[in-house]
Amino acid sequence: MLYDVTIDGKNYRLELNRVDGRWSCRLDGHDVEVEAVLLRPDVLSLRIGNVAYEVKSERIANDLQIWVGSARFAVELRDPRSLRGRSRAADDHGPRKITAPMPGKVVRLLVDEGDKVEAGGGVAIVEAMKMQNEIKSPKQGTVQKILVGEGAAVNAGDVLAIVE
Amino acid sequence: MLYDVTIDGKNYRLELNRVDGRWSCRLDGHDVEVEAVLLRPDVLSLRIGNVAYEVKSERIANDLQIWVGSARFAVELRDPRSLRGRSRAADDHGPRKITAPMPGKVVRLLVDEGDKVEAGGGVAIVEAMKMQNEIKSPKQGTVQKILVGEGAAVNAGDVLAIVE
Amino acid sequence: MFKKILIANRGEIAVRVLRACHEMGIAAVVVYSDVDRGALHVRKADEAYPIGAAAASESYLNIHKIIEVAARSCADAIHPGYGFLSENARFAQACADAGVKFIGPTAAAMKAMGSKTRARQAMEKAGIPFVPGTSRGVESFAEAEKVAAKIGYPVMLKAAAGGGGKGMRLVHAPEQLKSSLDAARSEAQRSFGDSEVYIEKAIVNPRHIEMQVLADEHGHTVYLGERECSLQRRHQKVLEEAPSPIVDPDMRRRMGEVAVRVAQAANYTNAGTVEFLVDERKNFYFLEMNTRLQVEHPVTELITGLDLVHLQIRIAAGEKLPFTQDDVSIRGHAIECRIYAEDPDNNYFPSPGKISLLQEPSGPGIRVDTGMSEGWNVPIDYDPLLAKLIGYGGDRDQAIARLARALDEYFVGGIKTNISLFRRILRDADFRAAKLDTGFLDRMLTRSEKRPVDSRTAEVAAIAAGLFAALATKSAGAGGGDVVDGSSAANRTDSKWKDASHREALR
Amino acid sequence: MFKKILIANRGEIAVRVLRACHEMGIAAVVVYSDVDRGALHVRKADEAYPIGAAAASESYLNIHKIIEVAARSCADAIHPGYGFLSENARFAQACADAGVKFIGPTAAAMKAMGSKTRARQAMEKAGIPFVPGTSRGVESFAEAEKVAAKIGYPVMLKAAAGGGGKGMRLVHAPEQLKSSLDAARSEAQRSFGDSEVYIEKAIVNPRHIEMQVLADEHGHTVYLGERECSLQRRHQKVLEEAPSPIVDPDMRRRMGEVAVRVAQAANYTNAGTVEFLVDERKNFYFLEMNTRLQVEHPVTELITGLDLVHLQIRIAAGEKLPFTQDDVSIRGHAIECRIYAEDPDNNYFPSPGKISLLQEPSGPGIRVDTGMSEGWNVPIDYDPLLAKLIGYGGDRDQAIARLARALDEYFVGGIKTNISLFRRILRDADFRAAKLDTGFLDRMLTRSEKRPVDSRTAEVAAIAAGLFAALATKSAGAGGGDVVDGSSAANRTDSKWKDASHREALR
Repeated sequence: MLYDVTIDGKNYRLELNRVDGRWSCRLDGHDVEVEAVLLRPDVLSLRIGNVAYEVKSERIANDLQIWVGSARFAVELRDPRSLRGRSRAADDHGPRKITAPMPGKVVRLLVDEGDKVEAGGGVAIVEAMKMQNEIKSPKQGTVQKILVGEGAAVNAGDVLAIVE
Repeated sequence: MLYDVTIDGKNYRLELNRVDGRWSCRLDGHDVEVEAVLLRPDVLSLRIGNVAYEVKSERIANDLQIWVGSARFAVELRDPRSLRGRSRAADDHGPRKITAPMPGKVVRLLVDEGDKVEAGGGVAIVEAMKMQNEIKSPKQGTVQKILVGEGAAVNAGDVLAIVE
Repeated sequence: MFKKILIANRGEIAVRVLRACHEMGIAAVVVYSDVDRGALHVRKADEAYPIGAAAASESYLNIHKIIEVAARSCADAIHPGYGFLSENARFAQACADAGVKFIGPTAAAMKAMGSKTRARQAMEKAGIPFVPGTSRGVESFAEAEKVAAKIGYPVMLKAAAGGGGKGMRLVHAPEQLKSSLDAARSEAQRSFGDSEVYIEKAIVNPRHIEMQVLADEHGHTVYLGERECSLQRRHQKVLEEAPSPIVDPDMRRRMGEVAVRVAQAANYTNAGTVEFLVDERKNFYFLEMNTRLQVEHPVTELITGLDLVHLQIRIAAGEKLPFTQDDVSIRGHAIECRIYAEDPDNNYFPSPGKISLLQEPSGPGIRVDTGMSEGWNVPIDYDPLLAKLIGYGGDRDQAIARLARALDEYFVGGIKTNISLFRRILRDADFRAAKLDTGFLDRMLTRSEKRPVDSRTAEVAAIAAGLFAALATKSAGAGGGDVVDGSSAANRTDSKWKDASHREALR
Repeated sequence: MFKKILIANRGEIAVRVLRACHEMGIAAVVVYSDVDRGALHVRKADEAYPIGAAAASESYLNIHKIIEVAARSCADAIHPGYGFLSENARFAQACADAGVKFIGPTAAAMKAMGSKTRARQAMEKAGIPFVPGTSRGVESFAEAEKVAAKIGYPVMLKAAAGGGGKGMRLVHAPEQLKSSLDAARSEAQRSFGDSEVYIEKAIVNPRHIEMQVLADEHGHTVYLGERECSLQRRHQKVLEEAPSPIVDPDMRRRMGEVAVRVAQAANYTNAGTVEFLVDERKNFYFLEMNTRLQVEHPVTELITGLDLVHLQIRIAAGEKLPFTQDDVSIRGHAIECRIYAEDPDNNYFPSPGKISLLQEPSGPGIRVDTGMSEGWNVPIDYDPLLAKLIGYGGDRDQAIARLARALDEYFVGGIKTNISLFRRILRDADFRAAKLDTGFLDRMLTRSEKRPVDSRTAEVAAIAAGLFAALATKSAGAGGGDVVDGSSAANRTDSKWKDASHREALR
């Protein structure tokens, strides 16, 4: 199996093959001595050489997170032969969707459509778990569209507004 | 759904039906007010009236065990409309299989074929987890057949001998 | 002794009280809102009653419904936990009226402590040391000017009915006083329906130290040592410890005796906490009294060897304190980390959701008081406290070492938590040197922590991500024990990985 | 201080030592046999080395392989845990020869204590109290007759090289002496390759009480209080507590001082335990010294506030004891339950297999030292100890109450464990009254416990079994949070269930 893996903006080419009932592993063209046991569906005990790692995997709002010990990595994994390569994160040009980072209730909108916002400027206040959380614009621009009203319940990932 | 349930030799007729998106429950013809949440595949939080129970389920060597709090029950569950009703435990008449209660190694046979044994008399010693465990005959009779040799590795449930 | 106690709370404190009930042979009745049916306190209860919608006002704050459940279940007593109705004098009174024992102080004692200015007036009579300032709301700007000039700037304006930082203003110079007073008043009016504001001398970078007291209904009051609660964010405590690194036996005795006087002046019974501000010269000033069990009570339990919830229940049942002040001794050091469902990498936004995997630490010196379990869906409707991790050691260094070890074992999958924040606090040089004040955490968090990206560990993550995917392909849902063994590849291994074994081992 | 420690063990003790290493900033190297790849000590390690087949002789008892891993991994020191090589003087010597520090006593001190008769001779010189009897093997039947007559029947015959009850015979009367002596000798020869047998006065229903000692390499030796270990089955400890209910401060001091003399007479260093038999009049007699960390060390840790593994490591690193005898104090009470993989309903047969579900207790006063995890396959090759549950309380009653609560929270699915045995012990009236001796458990187990079958709870089990099946049909593998709500059926409910709510709640 062949995977393209992206972590912190760095790309890795990973090759895993089943040979004689065992896996062989090549990372960016280098053989790696790896041996592993899947202890539970999301927990792997890994040995590389004789160094031991406990690795955990979790998905939060569709993002894959891999924990090596207590270090967390946001990981993108693609099969390079698959046509459905994931789209990369959009850059600062063009319209940007501002999404709710957690489920909650929109208690206040801080901008109107057509308003200018700074990068880091507040767009809405979403209340969750007894706390009011200011959702900020990731870029400078103009509020093109607001998709929620005050008092609306939102889920994580719901689009609140679009900044152009 | 209809179930025949046997616990400690007592039979229960249980009827569970889905009504208006909820379950209704009848036990031996009596309606029971039951409300439940499956918390993990083997853990159920049950309320009967307002009394709360945490119930766990486990299978050990094909036996279903249900724990209500810290009380354990060996449970047989059958669908009475199914043709494959489970055979009941054999009584003391006829040949009885003597099985290994756990995986281990047969370190010594205490009887030969043709020997007489008492109820509770030793048949074999199986070693597991650094302990020697005497496997006893559940009934008085004659050793009809011995199916393992000294030194053999056995799994839980393997037949060691048959007493007639 | 009571036969049945109703626990009018949820989360870890409901579980904590439930455990105490079971230890004492008392049946535990719980209540739950619509979103809490699968919560741990319901699972572990003897009886569980639904009391309404998720919004606390419809359920956990609804006095009528809770008193009704007490009557239906024939509970003898109600434990309110902390938060919700725990400091609500009307609730305490409603319990008394319904003939159910409220496990806490009387409604009268609660009321006496409920208003900061009223408490201050009462305490001044009892000779309790205060931060210099007014003991009642200022009537006019002119009075405020006079008082501020007398006690000296900087001064702090505070709402009499206040809490949580609302209606508070720090004033550095006379020319800011007018606008700050107006702002504090209108915020107090908006937040608490009461615009009364008073003035205190501002203590710059104070420590927040509180003293645990316990009073039975026969006139005996004792103090159980202090807790250091200076590590706060947004006026919310994050980490607490006992004893305080700056309190010596003499200061402890003096603070303790003041705390006992405070409690006695209010005819206080059951468990309570007297909060003090401590300035850089270790002067301490009475701040307020919390008339409930505190979140951070476990650190006191670990250093005194006492169980505060058992004692609360015994006191409420009319028993005498089973020990005297002389029997109370302090041994070792304990630190509590409040595990919140919030994202430390994204502005500490709350992070509700389903817990896909839970690995809790255990072993020497580690206590976990938790309200969560694997498979549980953390609701968005309540405060984000999931659990408390408490570390005990023979001294502060050992408590820190054990906590750091336990934090590395702690894993909550599927939602974000602030576990990594505690790793960072425990590594901090000032924290290790016990240089703590209420500004510590904000200062630490503004220093962006540039930890070197460990490229070796990232490579391990890349390999693991592939293995998880390959295993999911190979045997969907296979579960534990599936061996992916590449040891035969040993001979072909590049030397960079061999060298790594030794370098990396000393993590 | 050491940089890297190799842990030559498995199971809960390997995890216990590993945690101490991480707390002290020391890298932990583990070894594992073929069946232990997925074990908890391997998951948590910094480095892990396979050392061979499941049979201990091929792996955990293989001195050569373990020394080799120490060299390959550049470990500074080896912690042997208990069992396996922990009391093997050849192993301690092999470590010394390889330049790796053995965390424990010297080979010479181990050898001095290894033979019971040799130890007895040395200790008699030091004036240590013994059970009356011979300090060397009896040469002939005639000598045996003379000795037995002198000390008085009943007498106990014991193998000099013995342990685990092998080569032991209790002799009530002179006419049994000959056959018992012959039997003991041949059993000793078969079991230990040494037929030496000695005679002691038999103490009927003795208590087994042991004293923890700690000695640094600079001549300082202290005692840390006793442990009561009288609850045994098949000569195997099942439950231990500290302090002993029958030991008062004066007796503790006298036993402790004897234990220190024992250790000093053998030039003992590091942690060790001096075992005593105690008769009904509280006379205590030296039995033997265990030259290792004991399974039950946590109860001593909880009542003294010390960490014995940290101290072992510091002593081995050449540090002086950081406290004196006067600094050691005892507070509260601690009890340990050894959780074994064995079936209490079927003759305590071992029960290896896969753990399908694991719920561990936590909260106030509860410590779990564990070697298991959910999804792990318990191998058949080693002793059945899975974990230790330790309860602490201000007094013995509170420790028992907390343990009983924790046992109700503890669930190990997929294999049988002895958890229910502890529920029974903790309920036992004699246990609660602290009437303990080494015959206690056998007597308790022969009284078959007829608890009434609770028909109401059985009905709940029947309903739950159906719901599990119905849910599996409805949504295969749906996982958590699937609500099966029948509350609308409330009006149709038969009254027998309504009444039950109140009756049952007081469980």
